[in-house]
Amino acid sequence: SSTKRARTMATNSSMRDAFSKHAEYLNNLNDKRERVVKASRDVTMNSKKVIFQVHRMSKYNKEEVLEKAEKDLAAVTNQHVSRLVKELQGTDFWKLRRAYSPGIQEYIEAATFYNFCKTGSLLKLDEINSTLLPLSDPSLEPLQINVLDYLLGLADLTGELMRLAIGQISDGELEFAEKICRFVRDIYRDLTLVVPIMDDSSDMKTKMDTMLQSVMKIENACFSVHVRGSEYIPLLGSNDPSSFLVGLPDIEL
Amino acid sequence: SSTKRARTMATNSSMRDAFSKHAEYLNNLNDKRERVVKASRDVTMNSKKVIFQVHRMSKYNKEEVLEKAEKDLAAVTNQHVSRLVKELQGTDFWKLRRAYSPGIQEYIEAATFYNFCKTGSLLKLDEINSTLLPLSDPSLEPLQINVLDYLLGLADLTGELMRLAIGQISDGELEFAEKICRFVRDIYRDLTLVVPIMDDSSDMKTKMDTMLQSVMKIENACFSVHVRGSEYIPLLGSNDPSSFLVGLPDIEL
Amino acid sequence: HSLEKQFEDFRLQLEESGGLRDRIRTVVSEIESTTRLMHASLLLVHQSRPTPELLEKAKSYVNVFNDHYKQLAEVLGECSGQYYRYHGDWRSETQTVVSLIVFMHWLETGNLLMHAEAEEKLGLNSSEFGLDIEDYLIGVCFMSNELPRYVVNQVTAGDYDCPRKVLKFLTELHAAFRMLNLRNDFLRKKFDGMKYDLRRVEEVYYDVKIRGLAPNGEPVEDQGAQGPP
Amino acid sequence: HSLEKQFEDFRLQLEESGGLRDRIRTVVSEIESTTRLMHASLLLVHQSRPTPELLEKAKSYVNVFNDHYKQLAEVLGECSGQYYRYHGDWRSETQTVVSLIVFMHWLETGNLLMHAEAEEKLGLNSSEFGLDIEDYLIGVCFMSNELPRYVVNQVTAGDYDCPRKVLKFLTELHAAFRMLNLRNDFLRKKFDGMKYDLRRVEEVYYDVKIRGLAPNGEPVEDQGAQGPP
Amino acid sequence: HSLEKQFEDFRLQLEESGGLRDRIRTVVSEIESTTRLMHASLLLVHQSRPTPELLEKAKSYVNVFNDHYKQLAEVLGECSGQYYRYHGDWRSETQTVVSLIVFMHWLETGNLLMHAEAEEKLGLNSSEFGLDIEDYLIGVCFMSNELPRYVVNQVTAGDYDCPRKVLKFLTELHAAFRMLNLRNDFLRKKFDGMKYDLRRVEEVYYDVKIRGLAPNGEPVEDQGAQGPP
Amino acid sequence: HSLEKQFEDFRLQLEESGGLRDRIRTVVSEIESTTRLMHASLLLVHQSRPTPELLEKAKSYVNVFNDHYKQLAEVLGECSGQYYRYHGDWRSETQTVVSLIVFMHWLETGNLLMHAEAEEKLGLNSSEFGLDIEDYLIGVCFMSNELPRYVVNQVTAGDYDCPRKVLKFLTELHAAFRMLNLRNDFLRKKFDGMKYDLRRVEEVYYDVKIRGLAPNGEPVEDQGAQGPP
Amino acid sequence: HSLEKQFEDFRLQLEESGGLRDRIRTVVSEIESTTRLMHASLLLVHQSRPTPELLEKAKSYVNVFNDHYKQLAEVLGECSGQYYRYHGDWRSETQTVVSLIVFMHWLETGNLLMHAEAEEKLGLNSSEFGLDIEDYLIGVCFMSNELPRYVVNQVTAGDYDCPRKVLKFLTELHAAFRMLNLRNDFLRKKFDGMKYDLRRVEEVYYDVKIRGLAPNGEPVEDQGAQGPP
Amino acid sequence: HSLEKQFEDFRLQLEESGGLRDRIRTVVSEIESTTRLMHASLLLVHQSRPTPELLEKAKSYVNVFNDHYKQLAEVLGECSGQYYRYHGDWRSETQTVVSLIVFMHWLETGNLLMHAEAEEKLGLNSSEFGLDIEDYLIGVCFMSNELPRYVVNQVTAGDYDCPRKVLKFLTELHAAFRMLNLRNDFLRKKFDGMKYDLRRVEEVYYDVKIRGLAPNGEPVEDQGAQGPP
Ligand SMILES: [Mn+2]
Ligand SMILES: [Mn+2]
Repeated sequence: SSTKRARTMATNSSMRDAFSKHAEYLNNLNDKRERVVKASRDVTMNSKKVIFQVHRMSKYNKEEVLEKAEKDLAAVTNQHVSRLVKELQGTDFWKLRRAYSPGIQEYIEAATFYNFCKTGSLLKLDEINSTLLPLSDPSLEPLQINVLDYLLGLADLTGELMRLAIGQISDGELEFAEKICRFVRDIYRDLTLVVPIMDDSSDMKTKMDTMLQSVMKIENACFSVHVRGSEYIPLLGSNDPSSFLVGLPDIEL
Repeated sequence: SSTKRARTMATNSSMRDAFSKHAEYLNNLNDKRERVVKASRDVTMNSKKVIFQVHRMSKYNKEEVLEKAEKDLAAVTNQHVSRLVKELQGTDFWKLRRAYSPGIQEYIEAATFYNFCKTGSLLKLDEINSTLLPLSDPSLEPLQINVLDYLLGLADLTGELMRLAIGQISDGELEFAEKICRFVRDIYRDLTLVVPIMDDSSDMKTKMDTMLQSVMKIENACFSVHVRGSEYIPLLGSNDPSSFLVGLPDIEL
Repeated sequence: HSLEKQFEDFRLQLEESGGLRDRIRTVVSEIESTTRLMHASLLLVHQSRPTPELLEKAKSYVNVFNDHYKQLAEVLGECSGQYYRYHGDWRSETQTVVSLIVFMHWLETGNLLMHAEAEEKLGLNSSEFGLDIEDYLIGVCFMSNELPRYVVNQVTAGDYDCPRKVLKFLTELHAAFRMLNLRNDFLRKKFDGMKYDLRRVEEVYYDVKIRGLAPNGEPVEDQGAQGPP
Repeated sequence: HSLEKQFEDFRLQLEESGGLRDRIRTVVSEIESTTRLMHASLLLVHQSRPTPELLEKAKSYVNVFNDHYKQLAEVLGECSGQYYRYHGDWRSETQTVVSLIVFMHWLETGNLLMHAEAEEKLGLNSSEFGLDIEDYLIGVCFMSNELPRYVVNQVTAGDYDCPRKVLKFLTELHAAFRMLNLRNDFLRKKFDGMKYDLRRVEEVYYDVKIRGLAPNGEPVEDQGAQGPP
Repeated sequence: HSLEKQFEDFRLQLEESGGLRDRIRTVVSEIESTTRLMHASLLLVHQSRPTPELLEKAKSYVNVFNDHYKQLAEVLGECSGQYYRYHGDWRSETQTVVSLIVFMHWLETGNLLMHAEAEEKLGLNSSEFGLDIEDYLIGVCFMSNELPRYVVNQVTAGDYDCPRKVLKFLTELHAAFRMLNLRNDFLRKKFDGMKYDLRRVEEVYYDVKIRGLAPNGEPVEDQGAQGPP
Repeated sequence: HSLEKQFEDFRLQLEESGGLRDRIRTVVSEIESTTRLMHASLLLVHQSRPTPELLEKAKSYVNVFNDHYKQLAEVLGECSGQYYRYHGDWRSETQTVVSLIVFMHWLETGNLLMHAEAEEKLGLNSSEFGLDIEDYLIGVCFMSNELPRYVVNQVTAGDYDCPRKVLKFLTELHAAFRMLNLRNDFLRKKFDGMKYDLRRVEEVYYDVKIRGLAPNGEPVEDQGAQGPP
Repeated sequence: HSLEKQFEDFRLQLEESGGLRDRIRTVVSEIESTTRLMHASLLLVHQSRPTPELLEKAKSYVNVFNDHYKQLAEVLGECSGQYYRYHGDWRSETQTVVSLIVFMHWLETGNLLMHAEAEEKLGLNSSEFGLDIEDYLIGVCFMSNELPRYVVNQVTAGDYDCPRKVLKFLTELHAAFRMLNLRNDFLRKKFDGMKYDLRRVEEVYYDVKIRGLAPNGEPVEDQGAQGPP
Repeated sequence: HSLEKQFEDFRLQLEESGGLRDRIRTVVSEIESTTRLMHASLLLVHQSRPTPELLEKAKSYVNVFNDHYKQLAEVLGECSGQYYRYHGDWRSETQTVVSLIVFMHWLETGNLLMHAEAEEKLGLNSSEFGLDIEDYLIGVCFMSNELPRYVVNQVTAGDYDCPRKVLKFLTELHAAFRMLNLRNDFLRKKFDGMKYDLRRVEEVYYDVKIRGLAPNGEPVEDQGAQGPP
């Protein structure tokens, strides 16, 4: 039975060896997850600041405000998103997606928000991903933001655009508000076709409801300006209520 | 009206000055909160590791296991809890309590768990707080863990003690299991008098339910050993079923 | 048992803090009831009662608040450093108080009551028992919510210059708030609401202007300066 | 519109991934159904059917799993690096598969089937399409849950040496698991459950021992070695 | 056994109270169905049907309510002192009834139907089976919620004096409610909602006034004197 | 054994019904995806006036639905009398289909698509595989939810007569629904929501009317006569 | 108007179906109350009352069920093809009925009451108003849940052969259920629960066996042959 | 104004009822804190045998309850017929009180404290301020929830006859409850839970009995006769 005992001890120790490897694997994975969560929190916080910066825009300070926003956004990319890129490089970024997704979504929200105010168009996923390429070690497979996080970020973007539109209308920038309205409406419509086939669409479905609320808030604001402007066309003989309306405060105050 | 205009501009700029101070205040507060959250996460993660280390204890390795646990716990204190102490020193630690409370609770859980296994008694709040004193700048008011977080941590401790008790029974350490049973029962009973007068007892009330479950799990385990042991007293002529039971495996295997 | 002794200590501490809380609650409920009275008297502004009378009445309540907060400070003085432990017990009521005195001050001077001024008015002492800045800011937002209603009722009562003045004030206030970086919290939500107040006031201003009802006062804003035209 | 083009791209990508998922699901449902058959045949162990026969039958299913996982690997091969995107679609079924082959292996050899051995048995290739370690560990826990029932039924059927063997195995396994630092997740919960399995087996061993029913085999554990006696 | 005897007693008592509850429910469901009919006929007011006709029709339902409440009183009469035991079973429906008869009365007279008048109208007897004050107040709040819609539709139909009249009524009502020190309950919540009704009516009055559509009737408020005229 | 035989029978029957369910699900998922496309094309109505093109496009989907429902009817035809057994599997999607074709029909004709017309449009045959009345009614409620947004956007686009027309339609529809004595279920909840749609459209109509923007068309309601004109 | 006419039709149909539902509910509540009585009398089996007496009493209720189901069949007979429309209104109660008669039959004969036998016992007619298979199976699962308690109490009362008999029955039943490919629904969940019943009975059998209390009856399983003897 | 007068009346009445409620709350919070102390002292029963000391201590609290309820009765005495209006303010605490005194009585005598006895013990007077039957019954259910834990700990402490006694008590209690036709409410839910207590005690009794540890006392049930001995 001494051979038997030897075998037992061997089994025992091989089991222990295997489990000590498993323990190391789990420890490393958790440590990495923790680092990713922290980087993601930093990305979130600083992206939010960029969004607030863009909201400071008015027709008088548009350029300087956006210039600062651009710098801040670049800082987020270089200081914080780069940490995510480094952690997730070469490994499977789907595995830790839950740990960094909130940060990336907020980053998408900030980048597309800034870009819309700057160029009036949607910043594409490819464009964002190409800005991440220089952050990667060229020998490894680069981190690329996935469609799902991009779409989730886009859904939040519409909330910020709604806030912007309300502010722009008070600011007399009716045309810009209408542009936002069209843009958000298009995004909403395009998303209705894409959302049902997303990997896990439950989050996105509640976001769609919020988005429809945002769309309607903008539409109601545009309606209200339009109706108000229309009231005096007969009196004043103009045919373009909006130009009349926007022009008014500048002239009379 | 030029004086009037001047006044307007003045008002305007004094408002801006005030709000730029408010902005700075809010930015600093948020940055500090973020640092505290991160430190708290580290405290949580490493305290959990200490708890797992203590669970590795068996009657053959008790001392070495606890020695390592003690070292690990000291590392949590010096490397991570110290960061909390530094951030919160001299300021109102009630304001950011929500940001660090989860970490502190887990730390309490780990420290009291280790201490119970080492000494068989409850590590008091004063004792924990006195270990934090050296971490503070002596000129400032030191961070002291409050009763609420201590009690919340204690509630979680009973869950770990339950796991320990089940394991100890398999390990033949019936007396230790019974000791745990008495200890947890006492804590539960003492808490029933204290919990209803806690600041915000809603969390604690659900923890009390879980705790009662833990107490009953231990009691059921002790019951089961006792009944099993009693069955053969008549046959074997012993009067102390527990000693008989505990002794058995050592003798016969 | 040492275990029992420790819990006995805890029980005493918690009972003490419970007692403190009861005393706070008593003061707070008095604050709340003064708030209701002051609110009721300020509400008459919507029914176009003459402002000086109203303000006279309203001011009398400010002294009452002074007393209440002195009591609160005394209670809290017994447990230094625990301001924020009990903060939740008075913050909502204090926000309402702030909104009322800021509104009153604006009716009187046309200016925003600053944080330090608000503290002074309520007899608060920043170093011991001050006014939390977020509470102040939320109170200011609450006050902004009252302005559209005020403007509408003033115009109905024939004061056609009111929209211009409110629009000017609100525009500046909104610009100042935009300097803040907020979290997704209650203050953020309230600040978002301010945009709608601004828009509503702008609409009323427009209604008045387009009908040539507005008197020729100073314009809302100098050309070029930040803010709405 | 470029906007539309971009969304059209997304739609295509998502549809492709949806198609992939459908194919995965088809394979997984076959895995599940093989699992049920293998489970049914292994369950007979509780009714004391002769083990060799049982194992013979059970082994035949292992080859079927091999085919299934080959198909799964092929499907996933089309989208490299996305293993964990679709992981949720097969993980629960794979954990059951692991529990079955680990149980089978234990019945055969009395040893734990290691992670690498499990991969080999299922025809998985660690570098391309491997067996996630947490899935493996959870599968092992599931297998441990079956042991108390096994022991009880074996003793009922007259095999009095079984509790000793199982207790030895489970004691070692539990000691090995204790080396891991777990999060508060599913694996942790399953591992907590293993303590109860261990205790139940210990009880049965005690029942048998105390009645002098246990044959004089080798003892559960050498003196001094870590783990319970 | 005394245990059995006691539970036999309980059984009888529970059955009795269950039976009572069933009978209450039957009456309440009839009240609810009359409510629906009366509501439908009052709703036509939003489509600018001639009021006298509408009121005629609506009044016919009041007699039906009378019968229903007589039945309810009879049922409750059997168990004196237990009004509040079963109160929850009819309170919500009764609040709706109150809102309807208060609205009807207001359409007819321009005045608030008083609590005692409401009791009389429903054939309730304060000393035996009366109308709970909070139910009355909640019903009044419900009625207030209908007024903004009513005003909007009346103006659309060309009645430009309506906003002034409603505003006067609602301002007084709101002021009266403010005198109450409400607990933090459902009534309080409903009353808090009333301020939105008031605001909306003020807005409509503003719309009419600024466009010079309002006839030169008496103003909303008498000079100087507080309270409704 | 008879036990085995019975369970063998059960297995066959459960598999048959499972197969049926799978086939239903396949069709339903196609219905759902057609629904999505049709919805997206109808959403364009908010971007501009309802053009014939838009309706043209939308109509093309109706034929697709026809095919889908024909397939569904075939599947169900195999197990007569079990319509309601599987009803839950397609009802929610069918409600959406109804809301879309009812909306389309209203855009085209200004009238409500009747139940029989809806069945015809979808190629359903009342006697074999019909359209459940509650599903039809819920679909109509869903459609009503779209109208306030539609009206707002039409007015913004310059169609000032739209609110009157929609209000007329919605008033009639609401009155018709009120005739039904609904249970306390989903339909009831949906119908209760319709009154908010009505209110919102009334508000929009008010906004247009008070500014003199509404053209002098026929009024919402004929004098005297109840019900829609 | 056709709109009105259509909704008038709907009203009639909804009322008809509402009336039907009320009548079903009345019958179902009687079934429920008979169920309670039968359950109470069968429960005495746990207190070791002599079985024949118990069964006598229990059987008397079966006739009552017969009457109830006859009534139900009559109500449903009026609307052929709608069995499953109202199925939800009686299914839960029917499952309980099944569990009781299956338990009763098992006490009497030691065999499982077959589906056809259950229908016969309840006076149901498969072609018109039958017993849904899933309801039957769920009822059987409910019955299985009672067995561990029964075994425990029988052993306490000194019947040491009971565990063997129950284990044999339950093993066969469980094996039969395993043949079914269940969907992920309520039945599946109930069946999953059956394995805990089986486990508990195995444990009790073990307790009896290891103590040498079990009489030398036939073993649970015949050598070699699969399935129950 | 009559409006003002009416609301002034309301204010007074609401304040009166608010004051009453405050006084009730004060007493109830004292009841609650006595409850806590009594509960903590009864918890010691799990630590050792029920000693006279323990009961002595517990009994001292009963007198305290007497005082509390006397106060409550006095407060309520001021508004006769409104017992049920404020019932919700003390019922939950009273249920706990009942559970404690019922448990204490059972420890002392082994019998159920009857409803009338409970009223007497608490100094309640059925005709004026009694103990609501449902509150009594819920309290009894709460007490039943304590028994499984008690039995387990008593056996651990060596009292092997305890399970038999508790099982006898609980069986009778459960049978008595079954006679009641409970509505689908909280009491019903609590009673449904009692069967798990019963089951657990049966299991403990089984554990003791099968090991021959139970002393040869009278069996749980008399032969033949139904109901408790
Ligand atoms: Mn955002
Ligand atoms: Mn823990």
